[in-house]
Amino acid sequence: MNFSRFLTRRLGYSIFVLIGLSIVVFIIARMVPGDPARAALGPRASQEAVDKLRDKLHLDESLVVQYAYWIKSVFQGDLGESLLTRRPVIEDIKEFLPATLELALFSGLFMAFFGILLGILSARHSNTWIDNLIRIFAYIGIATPAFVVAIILLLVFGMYYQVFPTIGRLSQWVDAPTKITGLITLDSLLTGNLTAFFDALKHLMLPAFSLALGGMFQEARITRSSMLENSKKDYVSAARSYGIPERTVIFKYLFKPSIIPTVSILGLDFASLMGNAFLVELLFNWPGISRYGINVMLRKDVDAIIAVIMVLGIVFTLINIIVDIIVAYLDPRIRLVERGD
Amino acid sequence: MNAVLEVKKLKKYFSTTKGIVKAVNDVSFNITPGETLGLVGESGSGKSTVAYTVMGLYQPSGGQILFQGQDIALSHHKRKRVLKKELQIVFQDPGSSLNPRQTIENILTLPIRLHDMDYKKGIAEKVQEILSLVELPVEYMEKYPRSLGGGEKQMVAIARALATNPSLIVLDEPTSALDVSIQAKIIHKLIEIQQEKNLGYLFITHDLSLMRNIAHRVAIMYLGRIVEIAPAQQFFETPYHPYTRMLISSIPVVSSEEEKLKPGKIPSTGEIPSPVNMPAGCVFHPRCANRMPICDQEEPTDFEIKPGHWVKCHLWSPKK
Amino acid sequence: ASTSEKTIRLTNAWPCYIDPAIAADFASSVSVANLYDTLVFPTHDGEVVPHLAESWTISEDGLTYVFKLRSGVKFHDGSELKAEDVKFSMDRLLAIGQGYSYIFKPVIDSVEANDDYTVTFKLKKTFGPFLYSLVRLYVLNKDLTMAHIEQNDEFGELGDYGKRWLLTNDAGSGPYQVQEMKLEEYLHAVRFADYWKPFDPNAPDSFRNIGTTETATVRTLIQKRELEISDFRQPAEFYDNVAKVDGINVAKLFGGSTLFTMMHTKKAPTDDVHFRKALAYSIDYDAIANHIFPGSHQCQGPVSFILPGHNPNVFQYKRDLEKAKEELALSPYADKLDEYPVDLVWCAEVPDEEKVALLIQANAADIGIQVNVIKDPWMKIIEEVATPETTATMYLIFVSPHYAEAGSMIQSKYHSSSSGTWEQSEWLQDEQLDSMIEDAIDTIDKDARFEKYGKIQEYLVDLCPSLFLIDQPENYAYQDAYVDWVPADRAERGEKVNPVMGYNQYMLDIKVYPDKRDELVK
Amino acid sequence: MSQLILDIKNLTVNFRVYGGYLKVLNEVNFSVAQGEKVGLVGETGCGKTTTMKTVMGILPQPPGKIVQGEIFFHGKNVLTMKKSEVEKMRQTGISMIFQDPTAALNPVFTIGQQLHDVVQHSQSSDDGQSRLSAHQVSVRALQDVSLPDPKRILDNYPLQLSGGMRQRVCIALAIARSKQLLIADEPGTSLDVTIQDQILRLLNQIAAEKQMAIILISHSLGVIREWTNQVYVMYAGSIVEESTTEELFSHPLHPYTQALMDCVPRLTGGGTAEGIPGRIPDYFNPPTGCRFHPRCPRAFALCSEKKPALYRVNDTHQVACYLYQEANQ
Amino acid sequence: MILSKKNPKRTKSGKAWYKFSRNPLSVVGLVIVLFVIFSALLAPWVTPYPAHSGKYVNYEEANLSPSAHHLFGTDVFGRDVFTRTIYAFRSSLIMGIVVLMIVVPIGVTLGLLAGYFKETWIDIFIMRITDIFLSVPPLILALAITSVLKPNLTNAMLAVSVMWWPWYTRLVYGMATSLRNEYFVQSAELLGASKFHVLFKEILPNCLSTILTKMTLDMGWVILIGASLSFVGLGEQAPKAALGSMVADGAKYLPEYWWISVFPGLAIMLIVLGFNLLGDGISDLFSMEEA
Ligand SMILES: Nc1ncnc2c1ncn2[C@@H]1O[C@H](COP(=O)(O)OP(=O)(O)OP(=O)(O)O)[C@@H](O)[C@H]1O
Ligand SMILES: Nc1ncnc2c1ncn2[C@@H]1O[C@H](COP(=O)(O)OP(=O)(O)OP(=O)(O)O)[C@@H](O)[C@H]1O
Ligand SMILES: [Mg+2]
Ligand SMILES: [Mg+2]
Repeated sequence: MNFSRFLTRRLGYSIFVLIGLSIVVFIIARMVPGDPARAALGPRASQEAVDKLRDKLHLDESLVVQYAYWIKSVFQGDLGESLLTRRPVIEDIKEFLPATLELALFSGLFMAFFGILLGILSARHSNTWIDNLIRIFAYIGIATPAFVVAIILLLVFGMYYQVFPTIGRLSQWVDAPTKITGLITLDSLLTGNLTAFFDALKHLMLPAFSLALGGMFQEARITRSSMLENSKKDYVSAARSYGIPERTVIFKYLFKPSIIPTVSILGLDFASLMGNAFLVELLFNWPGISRYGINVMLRKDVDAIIAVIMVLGIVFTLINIIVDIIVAYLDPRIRLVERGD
Repeated sequence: MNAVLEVKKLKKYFSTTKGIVKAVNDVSFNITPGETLGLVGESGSGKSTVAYTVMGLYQPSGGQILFQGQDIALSHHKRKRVLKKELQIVFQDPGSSLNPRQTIENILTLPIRLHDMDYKKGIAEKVQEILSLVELPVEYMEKYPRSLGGGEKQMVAIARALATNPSLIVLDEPTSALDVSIQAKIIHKLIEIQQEKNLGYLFITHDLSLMRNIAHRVAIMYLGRIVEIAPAQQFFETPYHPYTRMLISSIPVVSSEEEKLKPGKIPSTGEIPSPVNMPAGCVFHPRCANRMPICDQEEPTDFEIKPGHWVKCHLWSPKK
Repeated sequence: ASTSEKTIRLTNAWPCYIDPAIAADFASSVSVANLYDTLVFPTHDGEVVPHLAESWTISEDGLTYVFKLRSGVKFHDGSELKAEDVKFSMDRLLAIGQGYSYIFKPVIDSVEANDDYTVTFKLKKTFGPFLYSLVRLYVLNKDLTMAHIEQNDEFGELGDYGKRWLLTNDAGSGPYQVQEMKLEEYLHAVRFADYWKPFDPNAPDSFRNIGTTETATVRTLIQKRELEISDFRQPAEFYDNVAKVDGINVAKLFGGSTLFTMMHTKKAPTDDVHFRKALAYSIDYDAIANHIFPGSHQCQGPVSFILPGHNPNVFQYKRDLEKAKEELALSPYADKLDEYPVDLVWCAEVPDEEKVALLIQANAADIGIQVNVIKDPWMKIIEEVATPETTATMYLIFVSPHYAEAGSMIQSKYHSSSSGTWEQSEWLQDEQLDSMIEDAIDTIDKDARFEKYGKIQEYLVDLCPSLFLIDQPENYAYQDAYVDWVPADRAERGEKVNPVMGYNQYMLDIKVYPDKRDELVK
Repeated sequence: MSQLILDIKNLTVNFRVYGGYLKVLNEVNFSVAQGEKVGLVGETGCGKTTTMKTVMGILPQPPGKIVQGEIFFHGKNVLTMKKSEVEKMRQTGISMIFQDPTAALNPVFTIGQQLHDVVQHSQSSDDGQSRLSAHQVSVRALQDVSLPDPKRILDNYPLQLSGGMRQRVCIALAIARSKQLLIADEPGTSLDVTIQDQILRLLNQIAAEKQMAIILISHSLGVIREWTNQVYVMYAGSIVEESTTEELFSHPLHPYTQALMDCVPRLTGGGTAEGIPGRIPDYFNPPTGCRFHPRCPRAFALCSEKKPALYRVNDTHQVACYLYQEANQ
Repeated sequence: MILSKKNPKRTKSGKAWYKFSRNPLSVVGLVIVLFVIFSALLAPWVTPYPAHSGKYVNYEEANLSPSAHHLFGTDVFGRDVFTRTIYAFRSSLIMGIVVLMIVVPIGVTLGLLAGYFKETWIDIFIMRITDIFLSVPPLILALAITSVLKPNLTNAMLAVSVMWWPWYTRLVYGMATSLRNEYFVQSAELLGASKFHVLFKEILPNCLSTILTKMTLDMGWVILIGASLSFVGLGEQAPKAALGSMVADGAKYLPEYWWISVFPGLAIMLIVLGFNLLGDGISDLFSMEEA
C-alpha cells in the first residue's frame, strides 16, 4: 500500500534529521564555553585528575575528530559518561526518561480527554453561556505559564488541601514496583501492586495537570472550531437527512473528521511536552529528563547534553511519526490519496 | 492555411504508485488561425492533460508540439517569454484561477507589464481597454474576485488571457461550472473576439450541444486517445464511432427537433475503465454496443473515412 | 497512612555525592558525615575529640602522627574497621584527587598501617591544623570497595577504584547506611543497628536528603510536615513566613559562612586599591545586616567571628560617602568612571544575594560608579572564575571554612593557590601574602599561629581585595514541635554550633517525636 | 388528482448577514403528488437547494431564518414538528440526494459504515426488510443502484470511488430504505453525459419500482424535459411558472422561462444566444414587485410595484406574470 | 456592534469592523492590547514611582501590601510593584515584536521556497533543517545559546527566534504546497511571471491572513516563553523589570506576599489574553465566510 511507502519515507527522513541533529547538538555542546572536565571535578580537583578526564573526553582534539569518536562510541552502544551523575549517560537516560514519559503521557491524556470534551461541549453549545465560559477559561488557561499553574497547584494542594502529594513519584513508605518499563503506574499494574499504582497516580496528578493545562485548552479551541466548521459541511446535513439520529450525527459523523486537526496538534504539543517539562519537574522534584537536561547543560556535561538532546529529538521524531500514523488511520484521505507526478 | 498549433503523437504518462497512468496516448491534431477545435470527452479522458501539456505545465512523455512550426515540447519553465505571450489558457474553475488577494486591476496589469505592449500608453488605460473588451465596467478594477459573480470572474480570466494578444487560447471547460445564461454570454463574447482577432481556440468541454454551435471541428477523446475527429457539421450528422453515438444519444435536449437528430437511444453502460489498467485492444470495447471479436485483441488505427473525418474503430477500418 | 516512623527529611541543593573521595559540597558533606566515621570528631567549640582514634601521638617535628584505633568498630557489612582501611581511604582520596583531597595533597607524605589498630601518618611539611583537617578523612571499607571495583584503565589495576559502586552505595561504618540513593532525587539512609555508639531512643531511624531548593516546593513540604529541616539558602521572607506556622521555628546557625564581594584585583577599575576602598566606604552594611539578612552582622575582616584565630580588632569599613568620594578621587579612574562599568555577578541559586547586589548597585551609584548586576547559575560562576580573563569584576559569594580555624578561611580565600576557584576571584597573586599564610599555617604552636593569623587579617583589610559584608548564620526552618535539634537549641541559647560543614546535621544530635507530629497533622 | 405528499405554502426564508438580511426565498408555493416526477429549474443561486433544505429541516439556522410559510408532509406541518417526528420523517418519508456527491459523503468513514447506520436507524420502522441484516440491506442497496462488486465498495472510502460511483452511493444511501419522496438535487451535474444518463435512468427505474415521487432539481432544461412530467420554474426565490413538462417546453410562457430556453445551445445548431442580460438580483435589496422585471424585455410599470400571483392559464399551466393576468379572469 | 446597528451602510471598513466585532471578545482583546501598548509607551508618566524601575532599593519599605500608595504593594526590594509591572510591559512587547520581526521573514521565506519547490532538493534541504530545529527541546536550545553568548534580553530574543522560525516555515510550507497548484499561480507562471513574483505576489498574499493570525497568537506565546526563560535567568537583566522574572522570583514569597508575583502574573495573562483575543478577531476578519 501507499502507506508503507509513506512510512519508509518518513523514517528515512527521520534518520537524516537525527544525523543533522547530532551534528547541531554536538556543535552546541562543544561551543558552550568553559572546561567540562574542570566543571565536572570541581575547582579543587587536582590538575592531574582534570587532565586525565580531558584526555578521556578527547577534549584536546579537533571537533571533527571528537565527533568521529562520539559516533564510533555511539555505535558501540556507549553514549559516554555523565559528569553530573558520574555514571554512563545511558543509565541516566534509562532512569530519567521513563519518569518524563510517564508525566508526559498523563499530561497527554489530560490534554486529549479534557481538551476534546471541552471542545465538543463548546461547539455543541456554541454562542451560549457554556461556550463563552469555556472559552474564557480557555483563554486564561492558555495565557497562564505552566510554572505559574504549577506553583498555584503546589500551594493550594500542598498547603490547604493536602489531597495530592507534591514531590517525587512515590511516597516514602510505598515500595516501588520492580522496574520493567520504568513507568511506575504501568509497572505496578503489571506486578499487581495496587498500592503503588494509586500512590503513583496521585503523585502524577499535579505535575501532569500543570503541564497539560495550556495544551488542554488549545485542543479545546481547535476541536471547537473544527467541529463548527465541519458542521456546515454537506455530509453532516446529509447524514441528518438520511434519518440518522442527532447523537450519532454529532458523535460519529461530525466528531471523527473534526478531531483530526486536534490529534495533529495534540501530537506536536505532546512531543514538545518532554522538553518543556523542566520547570514543572523542578517544582515537583520530578526526577525527569527535562530537568536533567537543564542540569547537565548548566554543568557543561557534554556527553549528557548530547545524549539528552538526541534522545528527546528521537522521542519527538517518533511521536510525530506515530501521530502521522494515527492521523492517517483517522483520515483515509492521507492514507489513500495518490501523490502523482 | 498554416496550422498555428500542430500536435503530433503526443504522449503524457504519469507514474503513480498504482502503476503508470497513460493519460494521453498518441494524440494528434492541429488548429489553424481563427479556428475552434472542440475537444470533447468524458471526465478523466485526458482532455486537461492535453491542454496542460500544450501549455507546458506538464513535460510531455513523447511526441511533438509544434507552435507555428517550432517544437515547444518543453516544460513552461524552459519556454521563452515571447512564446508564453502567444499561448494562453483559461481554466475551468473561475473561482480558483484568479488570485483572491489581488484586485482585478493588479491581475490584469501583470500580463501587460510582462509583455510590455505599448508600455508608454499607461497601464491603467490598457487595463481599461481590456476590461471593455469583455464588457466589464471600469469600476471593477478596484474589486476583488470574491465580489464578482462566477461569469464575471471567467470574463476577467478571459481578459487576462487576451491581454498578451496571443494567437492561440486553450479553453479548458471555461463554462461548465456556470449556468446556461452566463455560459451563453461568455461563449458569445469568445466568438466575437475570435472573429475580431483571428484567434485559434482549443476548446475543451463535455457539452456536445455547445460544440455543435461553436466548434469548426470536433475531436472526441476516450481514455487518452482521440477516437473520432471531424468538421462539426459532419460530426453531428454522421457520427461513426460507437462511443460518439452513445455520447450524442445521451445528450439531454430541450426540443423535439433536436431529439430527431439524436441517433437511436444507445443506453450507456459500464464505468469508464481505470487509466492504469487499460483494456486490451480497443479501449472502448467493454462498453461498446457493436463489439466484435477483434475488438479486445487489437487496437484500431486511425482511418480517414471522409476527407477530414477520422475514426479509430474496427467497424470502419479498411482491414475489416 | 504516613509516618509514625522516626525520620528526618532535609532538603538541599544537589548534586550529592556519597563517595568520600568526591564529596565536598554541602549536601555531600551532610551525607558522608552520617554514613562514615572519621578518626577524630569535630565539636561545637572548634576542637576535635577522639572518635575512631582512641588516642594519638605527634612527633616533635610535627611530621608524624600515630593514631591508636578503637577496636570492635563494625562496617555496615559487619566486618571490622582496621588500620588498613584508614590507609586505603587516604590513598584512594589522594589518588582520585577530588573532594577534600586538596586539604591533604600538599601535606601527606604517606600513611602506614602498623598493625590492625595503629596507623601512622607521615607529613611532607608541618601543617598546624592537621588534626582538625582529619575530620575530612572518611574511612572506607577496603575489602568491600575492592570487591566492587569495575575494571577500566583509569587507576591501573585498581580499575575505577570503586567509584561507580560508591556512587549509590556506601562502604562506611557511620551511624546510618544507604538504603536507596536516587541520583538527582534523594538519598534515603537508615540507622545502622550495629553502630559502636549507643543511639538515643528518639534518634531518627532514617533520614532522607532531598534534592530540591525551590522555595515553593520547600514551603509546601515543610507546611505539610513532610520536611523536618529545610536547606539554608532560602530568602529571608521564607523564614519570616514559616516561622509564623505553628510548631515551626527558624534556627540561625553561625557556621563561619561569610558574604564577600570579591573584586578582581587584576582588572580595571578594581585593580586600584582606592577604587576598592571607595566602594567599601559606599556600602550600607547596616541595611544588609538588618533588612536583607536579619540576624547576621557585619563582618570584621575576612574571617568569621566564630572561627578560632579571628582577629576582633581589625578595622571595619562603614558607609561614609565623604570618605568614599575622597578615596575615589585618589583613584586613576575617578574621572573616567563611564569607561569602566563594573559587573557584579550574583549566584542564581541564592535569591537573597540579588537584594545585596541591587543594594550595592544603588550604593555605588551614589558615588557615581555604575554597577551592572548579573545573575549567573552557580556552575557558570565556577567556570568563569577559572581564568583571569573570563573572571568578572565582582562576585557576590558566600564562603565557608573547610575546617574550623581562621587559617582555613585565609588560605582558601587569599592564597595564590586558590585563585581561579570560586573562593578567590580576586586573583590577588600576592607573594608576600602567600608566604605569610604559609608561615602561619605551618606553625604548630597554636598561639603563635593565631598571632600570625591576626596580622594577615590586618594586612588584608588594608589591601581591601573584597568587600567584607556580613557574617551570615545558616538559617534553617525546622519542626521545633516534634524535633529536638541540638545545634538549634545551642544557637538559641547563644552558644556556638559546629563550624565544620555538614556536622550540624549529624543525625545523632537530633531527636524526633512522631506522635507529636501526628498530633500536629491532625 | 392523486393525493399530495408535499405541499409548500408561501415559504419565505432569509439569511442574516452584515447589515441586514438576504431575502432569498419569497413566498414559494410548491407541491408534489404521489408518484409524480417533479422538476425544479432555475439559474444558479435562485433558491432551489435552499427550498429543499428547508423541507428536510437542515437549513442552517442561523444564518437562515424561516420568516413565514408552511411545509406539509402528508398533511403535517414539518416546521412545527417535534425533533423526533422530523427524524422519523427522514427515516421513512423523504430523502435527499445532495448536489455534490463528494461533499455529501463523509470522507473518513467507509461506504459500509455510512450505509449501515442509515439502514440501522430506519430498521424498526421498516417491516418488509427488517428480517434482513443491515449488511444484507446495504449490499442490496448498492446492487439496486447497479454498482458492481458491492461487497468491495462497502469497504472503500469515498475517495477511492469515481464520481459516478459516488453519486450512485449517494442514491443508495437515500433509498436504502423505501421512501415516499426523493429529492434529487442536480444528480449528475458533476458527471459526464453518458454517466449522467445512466444515473437518471436508474433513478427513474427505482422510483417506479418503489413508487416514490421524485423532485428533480436542475438548471439543465434538457434533463428536466427528459426525466420529469411536472415542472416548476424558479427565479430569485419565487416560483414563476408551473406546468406539465410537455406543455412547458412547447409553450413556455414566462419571459424568464423563454429567455432561459433561448440560452440553451441546440443540437440543431443555429449559433449561440447572447444570454439573459444582467444577473440574478442582489438578495440584500431585491427588486420590488416581480423580481425578474429589471431583466425582463416585456416589463411594464406594474411589474415593479407588486409581486404577481400565479395565474392559471389552463388546467395544467400556471404562471406568475402580469402578461397572463387576463387569462385568469 | 452598536456602531454597526446604527450605521447599516455597507462600507468596506464597516463590514470589517462588523466581522471583527461580532465576537465582543475580539474587541476586548483590541482594547487590552492598546492599553498595554500605551501604558508601556507612557510608563514614565502613568506610573507613580518611575525611579523604582531602575537602580533603586529601599529595604525599609519592602513587602508592603497593596495600598493607596502602592497599588500592587511593594516587592522584597521595596520597589513599587505597579510601576515595575507597567515598565515590564516594555520588555515583553519588545521581546514579542523583535522575535516576530526576525522569525516571520525567515520562516515565511523558507516555507515559501520549500513549498514552491516541493519534492526538489530545496524542499528536502529546508524542511529537514526545519525538522532538526524543531526536534531540539526549545528550553535547552535557548540555554545553550545564552550560555554561549550572554544572558541578556537581546540574546534571549535571539534564542527564542532560533527556536521559533521553524513553525512559520512549516505553516507556510503547507499552504505554499497547495497554493502552488492553484490555477491562479499557474496562470501567472504561464504569463511568464518571475519566481519572485509568483512567490511573493501570488502565493504570499494568500498566506498572509493565516500568518498574521498566527503572529498575534504568537505574540502571546513569545511573551510566555520569555517568562519561562527568565525563570532560568535568561532575559532582561536586573534591575530592569521583566514580567516572567517578577513572577518567578515573587513566587518564592507566596502565599504571604502574594502581590509580588500575582500582579505581574495577571499582567502576563492579560497581555497573552489580549493578543489571543485579538488574534481570534483577526482570523474572523479574514475568514472567507461571507457575512
Ligand atoms: N498529476 C497527475 N498524476 C497522476 N495522474 C494524473 C495527473 N493528472 C491527471 N492524471 C490522470 O490522467 C487522466 C486524465 O486526466 P485529465 O484531468 O486530463 O482528464 P479530463 O479529461 O480533463 O477530465 P475532466 O473532465 O474531469 O477534467 C485521469 O485518469 C487522471 O487521473
Ligand atoms: N448559509 C447561507 N448564508 C447566506 N446566504 C446563503 C446561504 N445559503 C444560501 N444562501 C444564498 O441563497 C441563495 C440561494 O442559494 P441556493 O443554494 O438555494 O441556490 P440554488 O438554486 O440551489 O443554486 P445552484 O444551482 O447553484 O445550486 C444564494 O444566492 C446564496 O447566496
Ligand atoms: Mg479536465
Ligand atoms: Mg443548489
